[in-house]
Amino acid sequence: MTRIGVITFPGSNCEHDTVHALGLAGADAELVWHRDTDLAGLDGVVLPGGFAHGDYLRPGAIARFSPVMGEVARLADEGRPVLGVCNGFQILCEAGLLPGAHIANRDLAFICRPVEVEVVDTGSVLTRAAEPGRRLRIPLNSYEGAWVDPTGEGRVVLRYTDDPNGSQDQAAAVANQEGNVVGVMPHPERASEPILGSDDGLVLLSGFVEACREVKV
Amino acid sequence: MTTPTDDLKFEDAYVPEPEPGPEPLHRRLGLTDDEYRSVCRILGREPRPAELAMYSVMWSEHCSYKSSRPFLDRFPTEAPWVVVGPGENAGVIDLGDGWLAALRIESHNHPTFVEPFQGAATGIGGILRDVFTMGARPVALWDQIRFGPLDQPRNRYLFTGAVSGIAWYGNAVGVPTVGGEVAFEECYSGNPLVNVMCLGLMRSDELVLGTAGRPGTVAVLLGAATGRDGIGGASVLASASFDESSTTKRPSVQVGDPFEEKKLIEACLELYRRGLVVGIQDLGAAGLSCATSEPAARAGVGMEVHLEAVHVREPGMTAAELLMSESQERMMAFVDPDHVDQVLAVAERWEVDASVVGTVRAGGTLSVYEGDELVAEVPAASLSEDAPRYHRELGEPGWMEDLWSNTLGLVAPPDTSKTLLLLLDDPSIASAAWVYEQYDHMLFLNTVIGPGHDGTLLRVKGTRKGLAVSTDGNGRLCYLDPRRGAARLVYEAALNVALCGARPRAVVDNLNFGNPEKPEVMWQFRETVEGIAEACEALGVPVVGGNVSFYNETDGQDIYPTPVVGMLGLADPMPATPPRLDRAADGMDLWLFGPEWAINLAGSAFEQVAFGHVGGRPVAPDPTLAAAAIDAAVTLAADGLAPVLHDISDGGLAVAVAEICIASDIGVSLRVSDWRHLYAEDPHRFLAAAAPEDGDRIAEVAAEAGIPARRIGRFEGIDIVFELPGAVASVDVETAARTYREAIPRRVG
Amino acid sequence: MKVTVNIVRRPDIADPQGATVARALRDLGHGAVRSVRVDRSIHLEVDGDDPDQVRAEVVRMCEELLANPVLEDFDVVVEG
Amino acid sequence: MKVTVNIVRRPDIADPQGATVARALRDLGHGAVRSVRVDRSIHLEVDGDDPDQVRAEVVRMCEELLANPVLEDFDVVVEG
Ligand SMILES: Nc1ncnc2c1ncn2[C@@H]1O[C@H](COP(=O)(O)OP(=O)(O)O)[C@@H](O)[C@H]1O
Ligand SMILES: [Mg+2]
Repeated sequence: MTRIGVITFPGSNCEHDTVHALGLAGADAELVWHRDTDLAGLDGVVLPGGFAHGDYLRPGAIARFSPVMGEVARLADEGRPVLGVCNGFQILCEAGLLPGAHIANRDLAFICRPVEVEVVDTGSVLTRAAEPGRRLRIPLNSYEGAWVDPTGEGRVVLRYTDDPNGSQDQAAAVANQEGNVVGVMPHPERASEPILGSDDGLVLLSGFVEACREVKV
Repeated sequence: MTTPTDDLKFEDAYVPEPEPGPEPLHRRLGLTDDEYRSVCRILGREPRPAELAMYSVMWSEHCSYKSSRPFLDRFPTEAPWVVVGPGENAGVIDLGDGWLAALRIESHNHPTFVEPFQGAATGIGGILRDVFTMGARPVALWDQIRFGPLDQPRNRYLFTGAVSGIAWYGNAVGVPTVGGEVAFEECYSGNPLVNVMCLGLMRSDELVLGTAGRPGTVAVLLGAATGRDGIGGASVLASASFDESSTTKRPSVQVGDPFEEKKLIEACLELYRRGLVVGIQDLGAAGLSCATSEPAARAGVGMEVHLEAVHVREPGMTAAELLMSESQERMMAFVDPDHVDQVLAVAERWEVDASVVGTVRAGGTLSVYEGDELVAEVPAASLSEDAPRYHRELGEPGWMEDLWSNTLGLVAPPDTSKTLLLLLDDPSIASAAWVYEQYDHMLFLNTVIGPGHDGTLLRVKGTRKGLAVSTDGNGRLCYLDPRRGAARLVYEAALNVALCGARPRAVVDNLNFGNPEKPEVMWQFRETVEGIAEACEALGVPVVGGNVSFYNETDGQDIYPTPVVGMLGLADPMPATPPRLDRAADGMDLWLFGPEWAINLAGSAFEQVAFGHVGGRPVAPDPTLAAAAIDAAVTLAADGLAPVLHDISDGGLAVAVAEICIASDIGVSLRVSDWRHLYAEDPHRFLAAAAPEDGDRIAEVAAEAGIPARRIGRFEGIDIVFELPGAVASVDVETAARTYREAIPRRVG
Repeated sequence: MKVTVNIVRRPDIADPQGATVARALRDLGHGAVRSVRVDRSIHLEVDGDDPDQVRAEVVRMCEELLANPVLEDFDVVVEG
Repeated sequence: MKVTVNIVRRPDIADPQGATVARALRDLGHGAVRSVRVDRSIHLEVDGDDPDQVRAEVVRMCEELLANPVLEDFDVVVEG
């Protein structure tokens, strides 16, 4: 079984949902508290959505100093799959594991609704199982959702078809050059069952689980 | 340290005259002279300042229900599935298979008027604490919010501020806001209403009550540090200062900290799971005074409290301030002495501050110390149980007869297309998406039917159960006839949950009223309670909790009597494909369930929006038809016979059908025999969309339930077409949709 | 003219954000940190050449929109 | 010692809040408003008596936590 750690910071809130959806995608996911520093035996990690440390100061600013983050960086360096969803994406940027940073949505309002994204690069652990050009309906849920990257180093792997928040390059998901670290602003775990309106997120999560499985062997 | 006396002997006879002088302390604290005398009688002496402070907050209208309690006893509160009825922090019902649901509603009207963002935000914080105090994990929130018209800048400021505050707190604390209501009426200009409701889930062995337990039990204060926030907020002390010689302004505005609350939720849930608390009580209005005296009174014990142990945010707070502070995000846990270390360890793991502040004692005295000094010594139960009861004067308002005879009496129908667009553009009817898309309404992956429908449907993971909730209010209707109006709200909410396939199980109510010292307001109140009680009895649904908010008046102008009803329904099993508004498709039939009523437009949105008219007497509800409508709806939803079900409420049939067309992006043609049928809001009626081949089965369901049903149209094309006797009108769906969606955003800019 | 408005939370009003940041700084080893308050400052460019007039106008802006009188105090500095 | 940290958004980064406030001020009739930028200022109390040392420590706090170099520049003022 592929083992995936879902890192929980004080203020995280999507950790249980993420475990649930990773289970549907075929993984054995478990919660990891932010003070734990032993990630041995995990094939990959996910930083879930929420408001780590209340999003005080800036989203992700305080969380990046959590004891677990040193290990997350090490895994990322080793080429293991690391995924940040929403707040997790913000944390990965603050931690320097992904380029860029996040600012408030263009309309200065929190946005919770499904949006459409297009797969533009399948060379990442998140998008590897999706066909290029495929359009997915996935719920967005953020206030500081606009990604900016003055360096232009980020690799955009999902793009909004109708930019809701003012992200640079309409980026909805961004990977590092190697493609093993990915941040995604909409929540694939919220699109993992038809009864909740869409299961388009499963293709992303399944691809991620697959990537974790491959690293293992 | 002095040891507390055992039971004090209080003399009965000593009743001093209130101190002379400009404004005695008790009045500045909001106590009347008579109430002050009662305090003296209870204590057998003049109260110390800290004691007076405690009585003033605990005996405030907000905490004591002194004007409303006698009426609230009228509510039916029992049913086999009720585990905890009114009186605790939240009502609890049994869902079967070891699952319990906790439900509670609260108002935060006055704080929102003072500071909309923090006022509404702290309302969310407070209602969550009421629910996780019971042992339940809060899983969903609803907000019912009412403001003056959006053309006034002040109302826009209050509305947008309150919505942002709810979004900020609810989203960050990690509890989805899955529904609510938004309404705008002139009467809320000086007095916005922000009600919030919370639902929690727990296993039956996780239930905890607000009891202090046995002598020896230790009181542990958990959460945020105590500051001068909201001192006397409950006793309407807003601007009076506690000590005239001090010039510090005492802020009444509480500031919320959703991050602290989130940690507090997780810490408390872990304490319950591990069986580490005997009881627990949140600190809301009246702060420490309430969180010590109430649990002690419930357990029939006393308590010794040490204020110097309280972790504080600012130095130099007086005993009275510590006892009255309404700092947010605090809980008082009652812990077996052997478990204290474990409790402190759990708090530390979740990064929650904790201090041991007291010990339960035999005998019913609450003794409060500041260091060695005894600053208060009162019978714990006297703060809650001996609170005054007022039998306020009642009087039917002189204006009722005039209102009822003041009918609009239109001779000719107004232009149908224009009227429909006018109604869809009314912010109280229009899409609330601008509001609910700012709220996380999907967290926890339970939201099967989210905001934008008649009711919310949540699944209970790990079971086949679904929980449906609807919250409904209508001030205009209740102004025109409080008893009928309130009863109709109960029936509307019940029908809304039935349209999700659920059976009504429990009601919570929030009674927002004007000044209770006016006989007319108390009459409205009594009538409202009667209406709710009658309808709940007829449906066999218990009231498991509620809240009363009085003094919603500005410059002597009272708001409409505005009860809000929250209905919880249970669908077991949950329908596999529950009806939704967006599933109407080309070729489906449109069915109207419900009677052809007398043609009554009194109280309708139509009369108000199109003609600015509020008058006439609204139709009385019919309990038999209500039950039939509910039966039919539940069957249709459960059998999957009707892909779309939608009740007819604000704006009548015309708006209801337009909402289906907008959501499904399809046109319709329908026939009615009288134009008034388009706008009447008579109760117990709903629409269904169904495939033509299911027509016989649908008619059977209606006949079995005992409710008339007729095919009145067909979904097709891109226009909403009304065929009236001698006239045809139409509006294209795209225009209707744009009007409906833009009504609120275009007004708030 | 360049104008800076410093908006500070009134001292009695809780600042959960500041408290959280203070805790984080101490955890990072900055034990000398006693307290932190997170406030806003607003930088405006306003047409005009009379500093007093510009100041008066910005004070009005603060009262109307920029500051929340229930929670905050403000201070306007015209920098020319 | 009292220290103020002014954190200002780098000019190449969008400031939706500033733009919105500017629009709102103009709508309220303050047509003289050219531009608005909304920034953060952080007020700290830090133990210590050497202003230079305190300053150096607060600069480190900014580099580590208080400012995000992708978005922001900062400026530390020790007020004694
Ligand atoms: N303040 C709000 N917060 C969240 N959802 C809201 C709010 N106001 C309205 N809604 C949602 O919009 C939908 C329509 O509301 P409303 O017109 O009051 O419904 P109804 O007339 O059927 O009672 C409901 O699903 C409701 O949950
Ligand atoms: Mg409805």
